[in-house]
Parts: sequence; structure tokens; C-alpha cells
Amino acid sequence: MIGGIFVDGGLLAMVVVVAVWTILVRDSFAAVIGYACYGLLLAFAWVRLAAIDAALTEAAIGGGLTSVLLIRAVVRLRATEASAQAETPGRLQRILAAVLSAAVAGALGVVVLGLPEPAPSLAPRVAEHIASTGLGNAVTAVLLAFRAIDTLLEAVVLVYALVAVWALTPDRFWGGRPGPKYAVEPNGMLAYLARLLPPLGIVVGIYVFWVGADLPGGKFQAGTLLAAMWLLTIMAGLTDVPPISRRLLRIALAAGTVVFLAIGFAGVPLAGAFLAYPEGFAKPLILLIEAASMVSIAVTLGLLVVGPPERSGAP
Amino acid sequence: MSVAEVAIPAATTAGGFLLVLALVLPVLGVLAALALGGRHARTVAMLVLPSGLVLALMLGSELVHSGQALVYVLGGWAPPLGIALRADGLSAAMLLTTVVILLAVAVYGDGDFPMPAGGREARAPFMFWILLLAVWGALNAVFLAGDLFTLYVALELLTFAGVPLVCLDGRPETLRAALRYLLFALFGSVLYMLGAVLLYGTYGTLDIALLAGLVRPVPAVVAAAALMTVGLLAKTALFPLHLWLPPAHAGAPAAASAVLSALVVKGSFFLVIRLWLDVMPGIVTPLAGQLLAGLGAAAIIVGNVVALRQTRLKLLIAYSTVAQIGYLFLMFPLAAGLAAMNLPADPAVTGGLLQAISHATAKAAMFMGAGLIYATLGHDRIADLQGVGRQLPMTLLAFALGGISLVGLPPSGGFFAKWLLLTAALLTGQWWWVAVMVVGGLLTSGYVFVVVMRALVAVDGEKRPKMEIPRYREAVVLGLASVSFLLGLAALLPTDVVLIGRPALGVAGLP
Amino acid sequence: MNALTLFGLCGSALVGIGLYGLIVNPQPLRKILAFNMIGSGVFLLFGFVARRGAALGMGGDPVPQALVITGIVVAFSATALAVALLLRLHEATGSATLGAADGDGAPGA
Amino acid sequence: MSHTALLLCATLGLPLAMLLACLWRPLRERMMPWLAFAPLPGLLTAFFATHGELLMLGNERLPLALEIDRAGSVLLGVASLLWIAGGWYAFTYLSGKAGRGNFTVCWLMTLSGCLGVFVAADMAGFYAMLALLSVGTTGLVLYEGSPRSYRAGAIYIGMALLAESLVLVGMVLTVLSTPEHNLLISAAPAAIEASPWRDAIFVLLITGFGIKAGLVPLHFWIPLAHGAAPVPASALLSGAVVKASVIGLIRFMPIETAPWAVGATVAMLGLLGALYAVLVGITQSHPKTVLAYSSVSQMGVIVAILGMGMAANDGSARLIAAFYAANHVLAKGALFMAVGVVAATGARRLRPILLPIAVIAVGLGGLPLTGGALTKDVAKTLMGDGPAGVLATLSAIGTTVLMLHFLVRLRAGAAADDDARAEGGLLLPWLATSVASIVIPWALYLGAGGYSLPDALAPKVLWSALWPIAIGVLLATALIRWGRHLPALPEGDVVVVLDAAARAGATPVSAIGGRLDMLLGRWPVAAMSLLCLLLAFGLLIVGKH
Repeated sequence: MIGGIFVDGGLLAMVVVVAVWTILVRDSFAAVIGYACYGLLLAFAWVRLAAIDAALTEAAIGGGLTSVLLIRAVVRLRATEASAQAETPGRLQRILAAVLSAAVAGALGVVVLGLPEPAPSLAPRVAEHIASTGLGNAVTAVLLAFRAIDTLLEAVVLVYALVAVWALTPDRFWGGRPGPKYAVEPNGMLAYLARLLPPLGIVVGIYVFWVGADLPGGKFQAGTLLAAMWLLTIMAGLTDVPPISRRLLRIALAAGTVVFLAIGFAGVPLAGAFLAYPEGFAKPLILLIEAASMVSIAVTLGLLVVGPPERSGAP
Repeated sequence: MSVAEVAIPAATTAGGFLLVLALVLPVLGVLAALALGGRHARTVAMLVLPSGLVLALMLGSELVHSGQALVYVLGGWAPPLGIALRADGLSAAMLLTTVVILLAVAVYGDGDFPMPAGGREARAPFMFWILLLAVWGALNAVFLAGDLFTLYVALELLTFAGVPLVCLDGRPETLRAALRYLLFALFGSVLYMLGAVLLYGTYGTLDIALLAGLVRPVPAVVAAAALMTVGLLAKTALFPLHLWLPPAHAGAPAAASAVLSALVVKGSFFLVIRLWLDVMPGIVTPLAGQLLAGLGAAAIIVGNVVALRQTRLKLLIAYSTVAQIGYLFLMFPLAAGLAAMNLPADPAVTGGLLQAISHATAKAAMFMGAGLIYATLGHDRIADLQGVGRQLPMTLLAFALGGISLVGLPPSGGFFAKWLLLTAALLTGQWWWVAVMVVGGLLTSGYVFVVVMRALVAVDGEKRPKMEIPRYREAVVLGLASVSFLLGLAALLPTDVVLIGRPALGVAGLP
Repeated sequence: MNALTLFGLCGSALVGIGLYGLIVNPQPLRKILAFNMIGSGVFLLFGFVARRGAALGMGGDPVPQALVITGIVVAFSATALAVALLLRLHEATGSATLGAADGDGAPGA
Repeated sequence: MSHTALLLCATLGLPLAMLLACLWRPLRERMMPWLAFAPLPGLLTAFFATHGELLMLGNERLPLALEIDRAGSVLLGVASLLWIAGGWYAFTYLSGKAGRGNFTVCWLMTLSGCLGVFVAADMAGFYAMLALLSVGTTGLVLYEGSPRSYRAGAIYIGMALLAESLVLVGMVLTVLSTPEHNLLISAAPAAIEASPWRDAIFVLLITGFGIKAGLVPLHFWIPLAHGAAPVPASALLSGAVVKASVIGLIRFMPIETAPWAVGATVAMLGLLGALYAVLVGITQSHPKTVLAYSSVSQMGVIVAILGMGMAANDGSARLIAAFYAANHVLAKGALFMAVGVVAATGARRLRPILLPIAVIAVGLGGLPLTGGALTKDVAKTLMGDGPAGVLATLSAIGTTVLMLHFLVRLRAGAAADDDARAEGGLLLPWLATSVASIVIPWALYLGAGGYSLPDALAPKVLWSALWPIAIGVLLATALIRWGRHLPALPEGDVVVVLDAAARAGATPVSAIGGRLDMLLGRWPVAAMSLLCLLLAFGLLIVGKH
């Protein structure tokens, strides 16, 4: 345990240092790079917390996709840096802000240390009931059986967010293709990677999805991986984003949630409740939901990263 | 004590499936509209919203019939492991209000967001219909979810549906307003979630009903109460956290402003009620209640004073919302005071909710009326409203009726809300809130009077309207205003629907 | 103090650091970043809560772990929307600041 | 359904139905000729309804109820009469003028509210009627659309809502003082007397109704509003509408048990106000404004009667006040109508008109054989011979002076065309009201029981009424001779000071509000306020436990 405390202490100290640097550094580009490193370090922290599912998600989404988003944005916004920095609050306000933030953090720390012992846990209840879902991964069982409504609503969140992003489209580009058109550099590094990685990524992704039922992994991690592969081919100019008016795209977005809902409603006559699974069919049904969701999640995440349409639908 | 030691098995009640339908129907609408595409978005909304009204009425009647809260245990997994949907009188009343207002906004917005000829999909109308359904879905989730984390997701849904409504017409200043709104709302929601984390860390459940029986004033729970409350206040734009509201609500298209001001801010307010009255009535202290209502009082005074300074009609209405939000928070120390005296908290709870519903209907009508005025005059400068009384008589009447409800004259909902809140305040000896309500009402009457008078001034000769307003759009606005104006007559109903299925206050959670 | 409590303290610290950034960084992008940092601090606290609840051979209480996954996805969605909004604002106005309250919100139709 | 129930429903129902019908523009445009019929059920109710029969319309939670008592039926009857005559008058007065649709709507609102307060038996309904009356009145005051009417309307609605807020709080306290939270007004006096908040209720209700009654120094809105409204509206406002406050005081005040000090204070306020109004009134030049000040003065006396009743714990004050008020309803209505009649009549044809006007005007001061003399005679039983009696006599003298001043000002306002002749549609309703203002007080006096013709004609009574008139005439002569040396006080007197004070106070408040809002609109400030609130809530919740 002594070794553990040093490993953890060192890791967390690094996390905090990177976090402080990220917030304080003057240049926004540096801050975004700092945040990417921060995300990666945090993923390790999750591993140390024995939460592999969360670590995968943090690495893929928190560290990966969020960083891509922020880097894309910071490059575009570079011209506004100087004028924005002029609005930095004065020293007094900064000190006040620091004092208040520290007070909140300090109070939070005290509260966290005072959490009750023994800690309450639903782990025993999960263990008690996981058998009836046929799954081996407790987190997946929580996500798709016990608290399925959260996961359903979370899929809806993604759809809402995409709708909101699309709502920002300039009217003349409505129905067009998101993001800029990337030129193909046939011999570039990116194109090379974009040819090499996706087949690998897709295989790994499907594996992550498949084992998610019993081992860490699942549709989110897999969907993110697929989205990342898709984005890679887009940025390398190998594929183009489809126009958002395309019916197939729309159906792909909605499919995951619709399948989820359909199976949920099927549970009413077959298993006695909405979002309940019939005895013995739980695992296949959950896998079906996860498969459909994975596609929808991959498409949605990818489209969220590329943003609203910026050009007409013509190729 | 953790959740393992209490076992209150929640069970699905008769009519519980209605809750699932109410939750899922709008979401299905969003997905269908998205998949089917532009031309069909309107059709989907026009089909789904009326069915939602029927559903809300069925839910209400089931509630009145059974006299207790409706529960649906999702997937058969009872809390704390699973999640239950619950609807008490508060939920049912808000569900009905929401669908009625959205229906009115839909009919009204049909005129502002016409489908382009030739069956092509256009951004604004397509988005308008989807977002209308999206707001509805989010609000229904807020009203029905029985779990604090599910509620967090529902709150985010609400934010994501509300933000694009602000900048639906894409003008730069609305984009900035939308960004401010989004960032501040995210600030609020992350604090809310932190509170939920602390509660889970203490009791191992996030189920509202279970927590109500568990919470004790230990530091983590106190911190959670503060975090969740303040997070929700930021989303509700209670003074002094209202910076995002006026530009967002004034800048949005009228139909969107109506939805935002009438409904979206009520979502997070609803959760404050849940939190303070249902989850932790024994935790929040009288002083904290006084602080909450004190912020409300400041909102009433400052919001109204600033509203009186405005030269643009929509900004005036937006600041009026800032003030009216303040009224909503007066109920908390009153409910606590009544509970402390071992009296039923009914007047405070019913009064607070009636205030919310009455403001929702009145404000939606006023924003939509302002939209019609803008369309007719081509501007909304209050100083130049002359002739509106002649050009848009029904709209002006609607504005006046809405204003009367805000001021709190009978038989409006605002009047009975005020009556109930006054009753609670005087009964508990908190006379200072009485003074605030009286002053607030007078200030409100000031700007309602100014606007109506300006609009009534006749102009020589016939003014050509910028745009002809079809009568049905005026009629919808007037209809909604009339609902607000006559809402006080709800007191003639045989039972107080709001109180059905509510726990007795002050009992739960006391050590 | 054991290693686990460090995670709780670290989560609290990250929340504080993020709060400071959210208040003082004038660039909206940096505010978005700070929001993500507060969010990750909250998630880390949830991870800490989960780890404390380890039982029956499970490395942690799976319920909070699942909630964290949901939370991360929701936070990502929020980030994507905020970034898109910011870029659109920049494209429309050439500036990327939140500005002061006054002068904003000239009412529309 | 009994005939009383039917009548009570119709009293309120007919005007409200006509109001609803006005939502449709074609009906609204054609409604004017029918205005005079709207108060007919009210008149019938006053005559034929059984007193004290309660008609319950609502349920237990909201017991909307209607009822008429004796004092109420006196006021309802004369008010209905005046509304009938006024409706007729208004039809002619406004023919061919713009904005008649709006006028009709506001007229019907005011009418419904005015008659409604007399029959409402529960507090919610009473308050609703009061509010309806205020909103309608505001519309009538604003009818002309001039800056003057705009200012008068703004001040009116502000004062009316302030008064109603006070009344509302008083009523809620009253309800809370009843066992089982009874909303019926009949339970109010006993509840107030027994209430732990008795003094607060007295202050709230008396101030609230006092504003509505134009009790000095809260009277300033009356000259403004009654001066700005068109003549038929002024007649109703000054005659009938202000009496809502009288019925409020009659029904709510625990006259039989009230402490002496409360009654005495109210009486003194009323009487001093009555004199003050006369003093300001004689400096006014517009006949309608002079009449409005006279209303302030007369309302002061009515309030004083109730105050004396409270001081003496004499319940008969209710009927006496109602009687006094009834006389004022008709007389003041006739006088206001006269302003319009004279304005349409040439100097050559003025004489036959001025005579009845003079009788009614001086009648208000107590001219023997008029309603004024009868009411003052009856009131004397309460006023006694002490300070109150002296002040009452002084106010009678003052009223005589004021009314003679009115006659002078009225004459100056005759039509420019010497041969002009008022239309029948103005003349007849005015004449009818004038006749009623002479006859009805007699009928009420003799019908009340306890009084007979010889009582009224006793030489002592006649003399005691006559000498103040004589003094008044002398003073008025002096006024006419030297009156131009009096300062010209602005309409609404104290309003000028209050207006300036309000402006001086409002500007910085508004500026502070604006600056605070701008400050909180800055992101760092708002975000830090959020953290402060977070800590404050945390500390407040922790602090207790």
C-alpha cells in the first residue's frame, strides 16, 4: 500500500500541476494542449481507481474527442486571442476569485474526507441481480438494465446536442456538409495513418463492444473509437462528411434510440415492464441495443466534432 | 445509515404506464421529425402535441381518481438499484401547463416559421418544430423522474433544447446571448451534479423518495443541498444570477422567448421545489429559506425597477420575468414556517405552483403578443407603440390580461397565488414578504400600464402594418392570456390537484 | 490518510482550479475548458465514491462508475455544442467574447 | 331559485354579460344605447330582494356569495338610478365621438364593479369587484387621451392598486382571524374585533378604504381623476363609484365594538379633511374640479359619521352613513351632469336650468327641505354637540360656500352661443336625477321608520339647517368679491409635492437598479456571486445544525 500511495500521490500531483498550468497559462493553444495531457493523466487515475470502463471513456471522450474539439476551435480562434485577453479581470478580482474558489474547494475537501464509513454501496445489490441479466460486466448491467433509462436519455442527449449544433448552421448551408473539405495529400502522414488505422480501429472497436458485455468496454468506448476512425479518414480527405439532409444519415442517428425504445416497449407485454428484458433473453437483447446504439453513437459523436454545415451539399 | 438499511419497495401503481408514455412520446416525436425530415416535422409535432394533451389529462384524472402519486418502476428494478418514475400533483399540473403552452406556441409559431414552398427543408422551421418537441421531452423528464441523476440528464436535455431556441434566427447578438446562457447553465449543472455525487457518497442512492427518509444534517448533505440549490438557481436565473436571461429571452424569436420564459426556467425551479420540499425539508434551515426568499425579493424589486427603465418591449418583458422568478421563491420560507408551526404547508405550496403556472401562461402570451406587435410595426420601441390598440386589439387585450395576472388582480391565477402566499406569510408572521409582494405588484402595474396606455393612443390615419397578422394567431395569444386570467377559478375545483400524493411536510427527514 | 483519500482531495482541488478558471479566463474557449475541468473533478470524486464502495470482488461500486460514463458523454455533448456556438459567433461577428450585458440582446421579431 | 337569488344574479350578470358581448366588435359598437338598461336588475334588487338571503355560488374553498343588506340596498338603489341616468346621458354626450367602443367597455366594467361591491358577500368576490371597478375607472379617466388624463389615470390606478393591496392584506388577516378561515364578509366585524392583529387590520382597512374614499391627505387622485374624465363618467365616479369604500367600511368595521380611539381618529380625519377640501376647492376654477373637491369633503363627512359610530359603538351609524351617502350619490351625480348641460346651453336659456342646480348644490350644504338637510339632521344624532358637531357644522358652512363658488364657475362655462340649447338626451337624464335627488332622500327618510314629516319640518330643525347656509352665503359673497386674491392651488394640491418627491426618489432608485443590473451582467461578478451564494447557503444550513 505504501508503494500505492506514492504512485497515486505522484500521479495526482501531476494531474493537479497540469491542471493549474492549463488554467493559468496565457496562451490558449498551450492551454488546450495542456488539457489533452490532463485528460490522459486522468485516464490513468481512473485505472488506479479500478474503474476501467470509466478510464476508457475518459481517455476516448474526455481526453480524446474533447481535445480534438478544443484544438480545432483554438486554431480558428487564434485571431481573437489578443482582444479577449484585454478583458482579463483586474488583480483584485482575480484574488477574490482565487479565495472563493479555494474556499469552495477546501470546504469540498473537508466534506469528502468526512464521508461516512463504511461507505454505502450498491455493489451487493448489483451482484445479487446481475445473474438475471446474463452479463458479466457490472457497469454494463447498470447502464443497460438497472438504470437503462439514464442510458436511453443519454442517447437522447447526444441527439439533442447534435440538433442544437445543426441549428447553428447558416441558412444558406442548410442541408449541406459539415466542416471544411480536407484536401487529400496522397503521400502525407495523415493519409497513411488514415489508411492503416481504420481497419484496425474498427476491429478493435467491435471487440471492445463485444467484450463490453462481460469485460470492461461497451458501446460508448467502441462508438468513440469508430467515430475517431471516421474522423481520421475525413481529415485525411479520404472520405467526405455526408450532407446532413441525407435520409440515411438521419436514420442512422435515430436508429440506436429507436431500437432501445422498441425493445423497451417489447418488455411491457413480454417481461411486465418498460425496459425489462424477458427471462433468458436479456443478454442478446442488450447486445442488440448496444450494436444499434454503437452505430448511432459513432455517427453522432463524429458529427458533433465536425460541427454544423459550412458548405453546400455538393461533393 | 445507508440505503441498505431502509427498504421501501416502490411498486408500480395503476396508471403508472401513462408516465412512461408521457416521457417517451415527445422523444419519439423528436426522433421521427429528425428522421422524416423537414416537411414532416410540423406534421409530427401537430400530431404528437395534441396526443400529449390527452395524455396529460388522462394522467391528471388518474391522479385525482386514485388520490395518490402515480409510480412506475422502470424495468421492474425498484430503487435504489433501479429507477422509478413518479407523478404527484405538482408534476401533473406542470405536465398539463407545459403541453397547453406548447400547443399554443405551436399554433402561433406556425405563422412565423412557414414551411418553404416546394417541399424543401429549411433550417428555421425544421429546428423550431424539433426544438419545441425537444423542450417538451426534457420538461416531462424533469417532472417525472424520481432519481437525482436522471434529473441531471433531464436538466441537460432542457439546456440543449433551450440554447438553440435563443439563437434560432442566427443574429450575432443572439448567438452571444445563447453562449452566455449555455455557459452559465453548464456552470449550474456541474454544481448540481457535484451535489448528487455527495448524496450518493453518503447514502448510496439518488432516489428522491428514499433520500427523503434518509437525509440527516451531516456536512456532506449540507454541502449537497447548497451545491444543488445554487446550481439550480443559476439555471433558473434567480437574482443575482440572472445575467444570461434578459439578452437571451429578449433576443430570441417571440415563439422561442415564450417557451424559454414560460417553461424552460420553470424546469429548474421545479427541481428546487423537489429538493427543498421533498428531499430535504428537515435539512434546510429557516435562515437558508430566508436567504432564498431574500434573493427572490431582490429579484422582484430590482427586476421590476429595471423593467421600468426599458425602452424595448421585449426587454421589458424579459426583465419582468427576472422579477416574476423572484415571486416563485417566496414559497420556501413560508412552507418551512407553516411546517414549523405544525400547520399544513398547502397555501405556500399551492400558491407557489399557481404563481409558476400563472406566470407561465401570462408570460407566454405576452411574449407572443410582443412578437405580433413587432411584426406589425417593424419595431418594439415602447415609446412608439401608438396605434397598436387599433391594429391588434386582441393582442393588446391579451397583453393587458397577462399583465393583470402578473399584477395579481382577481380572478387571475396571480391573484390567488398572491392570496395564498399572503395567507402563509401572515400566518407565519413573516410580514416582510407581504411588503415585498405589495411593492412588487405596484411596480409591475407601472410597466403594464405604460405599455397598454401607449398602445391605446390613437393615431391619425390608417397605419399600414408591415405584415398582416392572421386572426387565429391573435386568438391563440388571447386564449392563453385568458387561461392565465381565469386561472384563479381553479380554486372552484373540488380538490386541490397540486397537493395530491405529496408527503406531509416537516415530518420526513427530521431526526 | 490512505491513497484513496488523495483522489477525493484531488477531485476537490480540480473543482476549485476549474472554478477559478471559469471566473477569470475571459476567452469563452478557456471557460469551456474550465467547465470540463470542474466536470472531471466531479467525476473523479464520483470515482472516489465508487472505489470506497468496493465489495464482493468488485473493484468499485458499479453504479457510480456507470453514472460517470453517462456524465462524461453528457459533458462532451455540452462541450461540442458550446464550441460550435463559439465558432459560429466568431464567424458571424469576428469576435469571440461574451461582452457586457448592456448592448446585447437588442430584441428581435 | 328564489326571486332574491335571481335578482342578485341578474344585478351582476347582466352588466357582465354585456361586457362579454363587447368582446365582439360589432356588438361593442352598438352597445351604447343599451348602457342605461344594464343597471335595471340592480334597481329591482334594491327594491325587491330579501335582505340577508345568502346566495352561495362557489364551494367551500372559494365561497363566492351574493347577498344584499339594508345599507347595501339603499346604496345599490341610488347607484343603479344614477347609472341608468348616466348611461342615458352618456349616449347623447358621446354621440359621434371617437373611442365609444372603449368607453362602453370601461363603463360596463366600472358599472359591474360598482354594483358588484354592493351585493358581494365574500371577500374574494368583493375584492374582485373592487379591482374591476378600478380598472374600468382608469379607462374612463383616460378616455380623452390628453396628457392631463394620462397623468390622472396613472395616479389613479397607482393609488387604487395601493389601496386595494392594503385592503387585500387586511382582508387576509381578517380571514385568518375567523375560525375555519371564513371568507364571508358577514363574519368580518366579529373576527376583526377578536383578532390578535386587530390594530393592524384597522390601519390596513381604514387606510385602504380611506384612499378609495378620498380621505385627506390621500385624496389627491380624486380631483385629478374626476376632473379628467368625460362628464357622464365624472358624474358616476364622484357620485356612485367612490361609495364602494363606504360600503366596505360599513360591512367590515366592527362598529359596535370598536375602541373609542379608533373611531375618534377616523372621525377627526374625516371632518378635518372635509374642511381642508373646501378650502382647496374654493381656489379651483374648473367646475368639475370644484365638484370633485366637494366630493372629497362630503366623503370626509361620511367617513366621520362611521368614525363617530365606532367611537360611540352605535350600529345605527351604518344606515346613517348609507343614507348620507345615498343623498350624495344623487346630488353629486345631478351636479356633474349639470356641468355638461350648462356647457351646451347658451346664456340666454341658462336661468331655468340654474335654479334647480342651485337648489341641489346648496342642498348639499344642508338647505332646508332638501336631502342635504335631512341627512345632516339624521347625522346629528351621531355627531352630537361636541367638537365633532362643531366641525360638522363648519363643514356644512364650507360646503355652502364651495357650492356657491361652483355655481359661479359653472355659469362661466356656459356655451358661447347665447341661444344654444342642450339636447334632450342630456337634459332629461339630468332632470330625472335632479328630481330623484330631491325626492328619494325624503322617501328614504320617511320610509326608514322612526322619522316622520313633522320631525323634518320642526322649526328648530329648519333653523339649525338654515343658519349655516346663511353664513355660507355671506362668506361666498365675500369670496366672489375678493376671491381673486386667493392663491390658485394646483388641481390635486398635495399631489404636486408628492409627485416631485416621487420623481426625486425614483430617479436614483432607477439608476441604482440599472447600475446594479449592469454590474451583475459581468461574467466574473455573476460567477463570484454564485460562489458567494454557495458558501452562504452552506454556512446558513450548517450554522443551525
